[in-house]
Amino acid sequence: ACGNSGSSKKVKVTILQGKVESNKQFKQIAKEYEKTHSNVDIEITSIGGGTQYNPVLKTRISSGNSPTIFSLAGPADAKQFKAYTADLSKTKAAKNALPGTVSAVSTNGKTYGLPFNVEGYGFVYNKDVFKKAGIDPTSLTSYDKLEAAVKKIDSQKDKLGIKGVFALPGKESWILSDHLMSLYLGQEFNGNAQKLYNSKSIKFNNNADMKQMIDLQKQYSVQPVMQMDYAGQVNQNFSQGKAAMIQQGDWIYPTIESVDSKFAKNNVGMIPIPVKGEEGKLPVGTSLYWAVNKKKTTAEQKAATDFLDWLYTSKAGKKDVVNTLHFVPAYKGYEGMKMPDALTQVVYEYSKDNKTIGWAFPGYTGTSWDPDVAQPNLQKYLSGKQSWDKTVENLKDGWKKQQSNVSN
Amino acid sequence: MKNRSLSFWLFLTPTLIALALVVFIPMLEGLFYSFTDWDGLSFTKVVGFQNYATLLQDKAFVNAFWFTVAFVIVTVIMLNVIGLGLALLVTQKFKGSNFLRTVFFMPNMIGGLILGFIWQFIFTQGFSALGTTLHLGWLNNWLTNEVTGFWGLVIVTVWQMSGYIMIIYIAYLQNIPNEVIEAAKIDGASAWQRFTKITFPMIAPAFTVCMFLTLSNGFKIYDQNLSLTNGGPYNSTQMLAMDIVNTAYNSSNFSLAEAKAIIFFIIVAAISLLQVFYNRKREVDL
Amino acid sequence: MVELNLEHVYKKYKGNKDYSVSDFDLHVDDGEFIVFVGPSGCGKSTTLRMIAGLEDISKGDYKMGDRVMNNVAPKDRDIAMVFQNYALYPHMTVFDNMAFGLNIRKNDKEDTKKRVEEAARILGLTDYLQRKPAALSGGQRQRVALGRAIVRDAELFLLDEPLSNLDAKLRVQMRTEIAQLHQRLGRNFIYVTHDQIEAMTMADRIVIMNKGRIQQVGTPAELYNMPVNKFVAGFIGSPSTNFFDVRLENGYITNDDGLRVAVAEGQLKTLVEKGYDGRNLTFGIRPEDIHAEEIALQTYPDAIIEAEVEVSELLGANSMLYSKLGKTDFIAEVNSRDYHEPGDRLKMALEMTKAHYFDKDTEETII
Amino acid sequence: MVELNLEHVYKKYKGNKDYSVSDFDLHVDDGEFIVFVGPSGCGKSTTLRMIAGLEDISKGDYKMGDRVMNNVAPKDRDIAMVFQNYALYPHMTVFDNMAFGLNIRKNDKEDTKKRVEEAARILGLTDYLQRKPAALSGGQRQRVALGRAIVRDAELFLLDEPLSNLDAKLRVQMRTEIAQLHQRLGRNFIYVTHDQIEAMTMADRIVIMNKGRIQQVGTPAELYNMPVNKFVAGFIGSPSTNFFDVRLENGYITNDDGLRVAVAEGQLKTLVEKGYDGRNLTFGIRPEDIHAEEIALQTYPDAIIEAEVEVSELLGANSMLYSKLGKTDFIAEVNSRDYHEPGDRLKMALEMTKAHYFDKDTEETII
Amino acid sequence: MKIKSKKMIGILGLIIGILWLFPFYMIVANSFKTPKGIFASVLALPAPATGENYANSFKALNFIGSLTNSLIITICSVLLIILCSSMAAYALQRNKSKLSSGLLLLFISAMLIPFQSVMIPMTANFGSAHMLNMYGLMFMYLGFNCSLSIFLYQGTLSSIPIAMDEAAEMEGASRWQIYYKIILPMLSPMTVTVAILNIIAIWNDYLLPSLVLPQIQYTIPLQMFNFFGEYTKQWHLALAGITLSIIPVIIFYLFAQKWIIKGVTDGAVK
Ligand SMILES: Nc1ncnc2c1ncn2[C@@H]1O[C@H](COP(=O)(O)OP(=O)(O)OP(=O)(O)O)[C@@H](O)[C@H]1O
Ligand SMILES: Nc1ncnc2c1ncn2[C@@H]1O[C@H](COP(=O)(O)OP(=O)(O)OP(=O)(O)O)[C@@H](O)[C@H]1O
Ligand SMILES: [Mg+2]
Ligand SMILES: [Mg+2]
Repeated sequence: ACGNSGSSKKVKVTILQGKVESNKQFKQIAKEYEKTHSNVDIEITSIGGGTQYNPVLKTRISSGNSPTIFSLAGPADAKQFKAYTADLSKTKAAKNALPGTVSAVSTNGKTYGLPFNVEGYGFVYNKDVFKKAGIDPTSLTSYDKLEAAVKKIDSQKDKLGIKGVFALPGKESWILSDHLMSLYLGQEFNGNAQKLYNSKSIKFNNNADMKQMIDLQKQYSVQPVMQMDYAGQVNQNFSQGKAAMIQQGDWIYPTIESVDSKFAKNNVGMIPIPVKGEEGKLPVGTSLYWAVNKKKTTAEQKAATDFLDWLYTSKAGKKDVVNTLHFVPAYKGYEGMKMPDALTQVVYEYSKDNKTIGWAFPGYTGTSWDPDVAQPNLQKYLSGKQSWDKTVENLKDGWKKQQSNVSN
Repeated sequence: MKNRSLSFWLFLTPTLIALALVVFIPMLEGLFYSFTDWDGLSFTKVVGFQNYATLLQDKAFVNAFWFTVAFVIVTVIMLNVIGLGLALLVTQKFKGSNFLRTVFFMPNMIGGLILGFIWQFIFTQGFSALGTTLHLGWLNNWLTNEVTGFWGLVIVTVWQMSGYIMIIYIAYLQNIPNEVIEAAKIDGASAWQRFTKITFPMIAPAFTVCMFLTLSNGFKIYDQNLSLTNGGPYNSTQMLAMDIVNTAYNSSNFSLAEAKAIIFFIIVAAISLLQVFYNRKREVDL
Repeated sequence: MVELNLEHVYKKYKGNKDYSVSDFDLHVDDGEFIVFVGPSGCGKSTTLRMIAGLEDISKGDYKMGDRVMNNVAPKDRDIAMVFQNYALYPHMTVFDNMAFGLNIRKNDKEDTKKRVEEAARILGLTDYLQRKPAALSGGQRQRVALGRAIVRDAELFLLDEPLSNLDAKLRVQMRTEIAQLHQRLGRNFIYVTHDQIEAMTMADRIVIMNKGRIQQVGTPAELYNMPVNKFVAGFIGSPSTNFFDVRLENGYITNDDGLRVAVAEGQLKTLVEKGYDGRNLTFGIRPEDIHAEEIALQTYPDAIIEAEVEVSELLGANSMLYSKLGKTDFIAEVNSRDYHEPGDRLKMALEMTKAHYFDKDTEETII
Repeated sequence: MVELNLEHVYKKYKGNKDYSVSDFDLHVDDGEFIVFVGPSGCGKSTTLRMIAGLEDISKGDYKMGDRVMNNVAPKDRDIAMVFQNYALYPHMTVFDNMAFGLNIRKNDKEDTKKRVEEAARILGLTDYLQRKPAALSGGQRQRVALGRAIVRDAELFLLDEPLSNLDAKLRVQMRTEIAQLHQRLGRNFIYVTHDQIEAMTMADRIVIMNKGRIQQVGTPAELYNMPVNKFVAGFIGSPSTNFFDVRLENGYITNDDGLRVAVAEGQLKTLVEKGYDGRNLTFGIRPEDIHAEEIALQTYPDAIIEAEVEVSELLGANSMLYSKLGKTDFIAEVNSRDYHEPGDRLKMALEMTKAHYFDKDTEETII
Repeated sequence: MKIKSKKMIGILGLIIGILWLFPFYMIVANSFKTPKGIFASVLALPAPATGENYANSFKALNFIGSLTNSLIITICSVLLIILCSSMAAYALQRNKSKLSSGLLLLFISAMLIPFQSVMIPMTANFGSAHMLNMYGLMFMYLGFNCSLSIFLYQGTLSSIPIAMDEAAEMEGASRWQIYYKIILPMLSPMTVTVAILNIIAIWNDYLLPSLVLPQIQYTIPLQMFNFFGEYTKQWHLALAGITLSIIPVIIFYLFAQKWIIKGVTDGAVK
């Protein structure tokens, strides 16, 4: 695909995106793109650290310095920046998007975001430990089986050289509130974030299952749970073989690799979290979407969509997506490509086989209910300060309150 | 300098302009936004005092407020005592005093995030290792609850800021004319008496400045809060600034955040300025 | 009983090439009133500050009795001091400035109040007790500095030009007060002054310094009448001794300026004995020993010079005649009654028995 | 041509109850050398500071020629000033301190250097040019302050006790230098001093102040010989005039202390004419007009008192006899030749033609 | 006795100093470890030590470029702050009137305004004036940091005797000359302090420059944030980067100290 020629002036495409860890790779890809598209000039700025991205985007926009392409984190973002997001449903990339991957940022048949990639999470396990313990991880398809296996591993902790079966990071409340709860709460909404985002109330009928799962992880985790953060969980315990499995996603692979590349290559695998009714399905979803700024000139918008189309649908682009960015593609047409690592391979395979459930949590991560209600209440329960019933009650009340205030 | 004189105004102009453009005008805009439903980009309507009504019922805000107040009280005292103590220590002439100044000041040279990382490890691993060897139970499980979270924040803040406060005290200590100290020595004043009767009164401006700084910084503290506890566990260590930021960015409620900021400003200004005026009264022109 | 001993004390300030005080050797008896005099920058304040412990002694010992004090902290020396530059506490009222030393020593509050008020009365500061130093005149500040010392009952008093900014009348008054204080307390006082009258009237002994070295130590009369060298002779007395380069020949001293006077008998003998006959030497005579009245001219017929008056200054009862003999300037202090115009050529009689003679090279006193 | 006019100038400092300077009214001619004297705290520095423009004038006008200067900024007044407390710039070397004013005026660098070095030579500071003020002795600092003024060629020189911390010899020298500077430049000088000799020798006119008010303005001789009131008589001359409470009766003044002396003829006539016969008044006589030599006793047979010597101070040629007549203390300055022991009862003759008489209530001079 | 107490003080200082330095030990020690080594035991010494982190960090930070940016921004801003705020403080301190206490109050209260509440309106305004770049940033720093500096200066100015102004005024110096030749040099110990505090603040600042600077003008902390992904934090590189980036500050501080130590006003007025 070519940009619009005729005008000799270069079209400038500025990109602001929130996946800092891929900054270098994106720049490299942009350079490559500019080589074949001499009339486009791409400038990429990457802002990371969660709360940092949003203010930068806002100030860029409000100071008249808005980017052509920017990233969105889900329906809440899409709503916030509604005035700036162009409809992308006509793009080639949108048409090729895997089913369900754009639902969170689509309304009335219009698509406002293109997924960066898909990610999946489950229990990432240590192959070696499981083998030594004599357990086949793929057989852990129900909670009971899981529990039995956990107890078995726990009983031979010393022999296996681990400090705990799990490593549950109590400080990273999103592990429970986003990833785990999504599985149980999401069932009510078929894993559809958009639906959850728009619902007035939640029933949370499966909360007892969730409790069971939390309790199990807590009891058999490396202690003290409340002191552990992401680095403690991944870098310090799992990657060093101190935990048999952790509840995490494919994105931890680079971290493991940076700690111990041999271990990463040979020893990690991932299984779905056994949730009643959803056994054998891996939660797969998208955490970031590309949006194109509708306030820019058509030429610029065109150049922007051209770039995205190129990235996700052209042959060269596809190679970059998989091999440079190490993304699990959220698009069709990647058949036969080998994913770069063991975890993405798992995700890719589950999604290829359609053995997935959608992510429901982007439906609430952008709302204040998540940080103000869900996370603190779950942490309170985890640290023993609050009963489970009270926790569930607070979660439900909080959601109701928030949704009635929004009243849109 | 007469205030009708041209030079008075010329000397003040650059800073006044900068302050107006950078702080006051945006502040007034913010004040206006707090009466609207602003989302950081635009607003659709003016909502009057609704945001202010909301924030009064906002339990998180009230919790953050009291937590912050407690934090401020403790750190203001500790920082001033330790900062001044360090300043006095390193202004003694002994070998290595210059080196020590650098040491005490060094914590300021690193930014917030790294700080949190380092200290987390000290609290979680260093403390528990120490606790196990010394059989001191209270050294275990730091940062896992409100109390240890609070003291963790206090320790990090004190570690970092007291060198800062020290520097300011040193600058003022250096300004005391030597002859006055000599006169006090001749009058038979011991080191402690020289400090309480001469040095301290004469560095009263430093005390005012440092009180103000520790007070206002204590209220505004954000980085350490974010990097050490991130408000956790269960938001129990969330301070005012963090609550405001989270309101704005996590909940995308910018107008409410502005309202909180305004209330916050009024409270802090009242306390800090009161303190400044009280202290300024005791100062003397030499 | 306290005796002070300064044993070969040296002081060099950091950054200076030369010693500011060299080989300072002095024994002070119990209760003595010592006055330091000397040209500006000769090391008086430095010596005082070493005694106070404010400056380290570079070399030598300072002892109280037999105890070496070099390393005793100033606060433990029990000293009251008036600083040359006052060093008032700017943040304290006049009252508090004066009371500070007593309060530090936990003196009874009532007594402190009494003492400070008494001192303020003496110093004429009663109306200013509640002021801060910044709102005082120069002389008032100096009096506060003095007050800080006189309320104390210290072992040793060090006063560095405590009266320099006071008017003559007040100065006389203060002099008396200090003398009385000294008498009452019986402590050692070391007093620095530029005022010769102060030095002469207050001192038990005067230490005269030049360029960091002691020149002479003695009672006022000794210094005045028996200066050990030309420097002392020139320094003590105001206006200072007049010096003439002369040659001793045949019982007369002469020079090219037309000076030719007979040496007093006793003195001549000594001079000749010491082998100065026919040699060059320096002849010194004080202004007050030069007379212009008729009666004096008659009394000293062979000690008459004829000089030209350049300036005549009336100072009450006496006049100063700034005069010239050949190329040499000198001053005569004569009775005001005989009025002399500038430009007058005038006969003057030298009271030769009061004269001094100095070796031309060593500047040591011969007689 | 510059004349200065101070017209009914008042000054009250903020926070004070009283005026520090009241109704100060003075006209200074072009090129005059004016000296301010007065007791400590009488308002001398304050007046100087108003002239300099450093203090606002509370009331009244200060004019140069006809131009009212009250609101002219100090820097535009072209004044060189020596501050009583020096006000040296601590961060600058001695050289830079002295050169500052010239540099500000963009004076030629070479010329500045020459002038500063010349001033340093005069002041004996050549060796200290590269030092900072903190490393100088008190007197050296004062000389720097003086140096800062003398390098300048200002319209008006204000010198506030510029020599108080110098030794007698140097002071005489500096006095001469300042007098020469004044002569060379022909500018107005206003000079504050506590040193009577300075005042007497340097001033064209002396302004004598007390409690913020001018007491008398006049030449040194006028002040000495014709004081307008008891204050001036008591202040000028050191030691100061002796005062006795007396009653005028039959051409004699008498009191209960045993004083009974005849009033000099001319003076008696005036006193009687002014109606003081038979009334109480104050009689004043200077120490130098009291004599103890035999010859004087013979010369003034009806002006003899018999007093007791309490202290005798030797001051070179003269001695001070601190004496007592009944309850009244007084001082006599007599020739040292006649030696008098403390405790001696002694006859003294008063030189009654030099006496002054003051009204007992107003303290104004009668004669 | 004197000597002994000095020694005691020294020992006390040493103990506190070691306590203070411990976190730095962790930074430096871990910056020489492999990623695995860091998490194996953060408290231990690096075994084996590797300098690779520094090389990588140096490259990843684009160190020379971002160091240059950091230096330009910091130095210019700090000079601007020192000049403007000492001037303002001088004007305010030497003028005793209601107006100047009011202005001082205004300055002081500006310090209390939470940055986050002015951040968006402020950058929006600057953006519409096309001032979102280095120069705009310097000006913003002046606005945000002048208050503290004025406050600090204002306090010390009272210990510079007014006699200094008067003496200079008598010699014909203008206001500016008095300020520039007399007051500013006498303020130098405080200036050094002000400089240090501002340099620290600006050198480490992340949030404001992240809003303001175009990528090409990125400073060290901005580059450093590339090490902090959403999930993966590359501590080994970050720690090496931190060590690299505080070296210039420490060097400056060591130089500056000489200045602070040299008290200038010592007893020299009289
Ligand atoms: N800044 C001030 N604030 C208030 N009162 C002052 C101030 N300066 C001087 N005074 C008062 O004004 C009076 C006159 O002071 P001034 O300094 O003019 O005296 P002076 O004649 O110079 O005395 P001295 O010879 O002691 O220097 C004094 O009583 C003094 O206390
Ligand atoms: N702090 C110092 N640093 C360096 N040199 C100094 C210091 N203080 C004094 N001096 C030098 O030491 C010498 C003696 O100084 P000192 O103050 O003792 O003199 P002084 O006799 O008191 O003179 P004055 O009568 O002028 O006060 C002087 O030449 C002076 O310049
Ligand atoms: Mg001295
Ligand atoms: Mg005065």
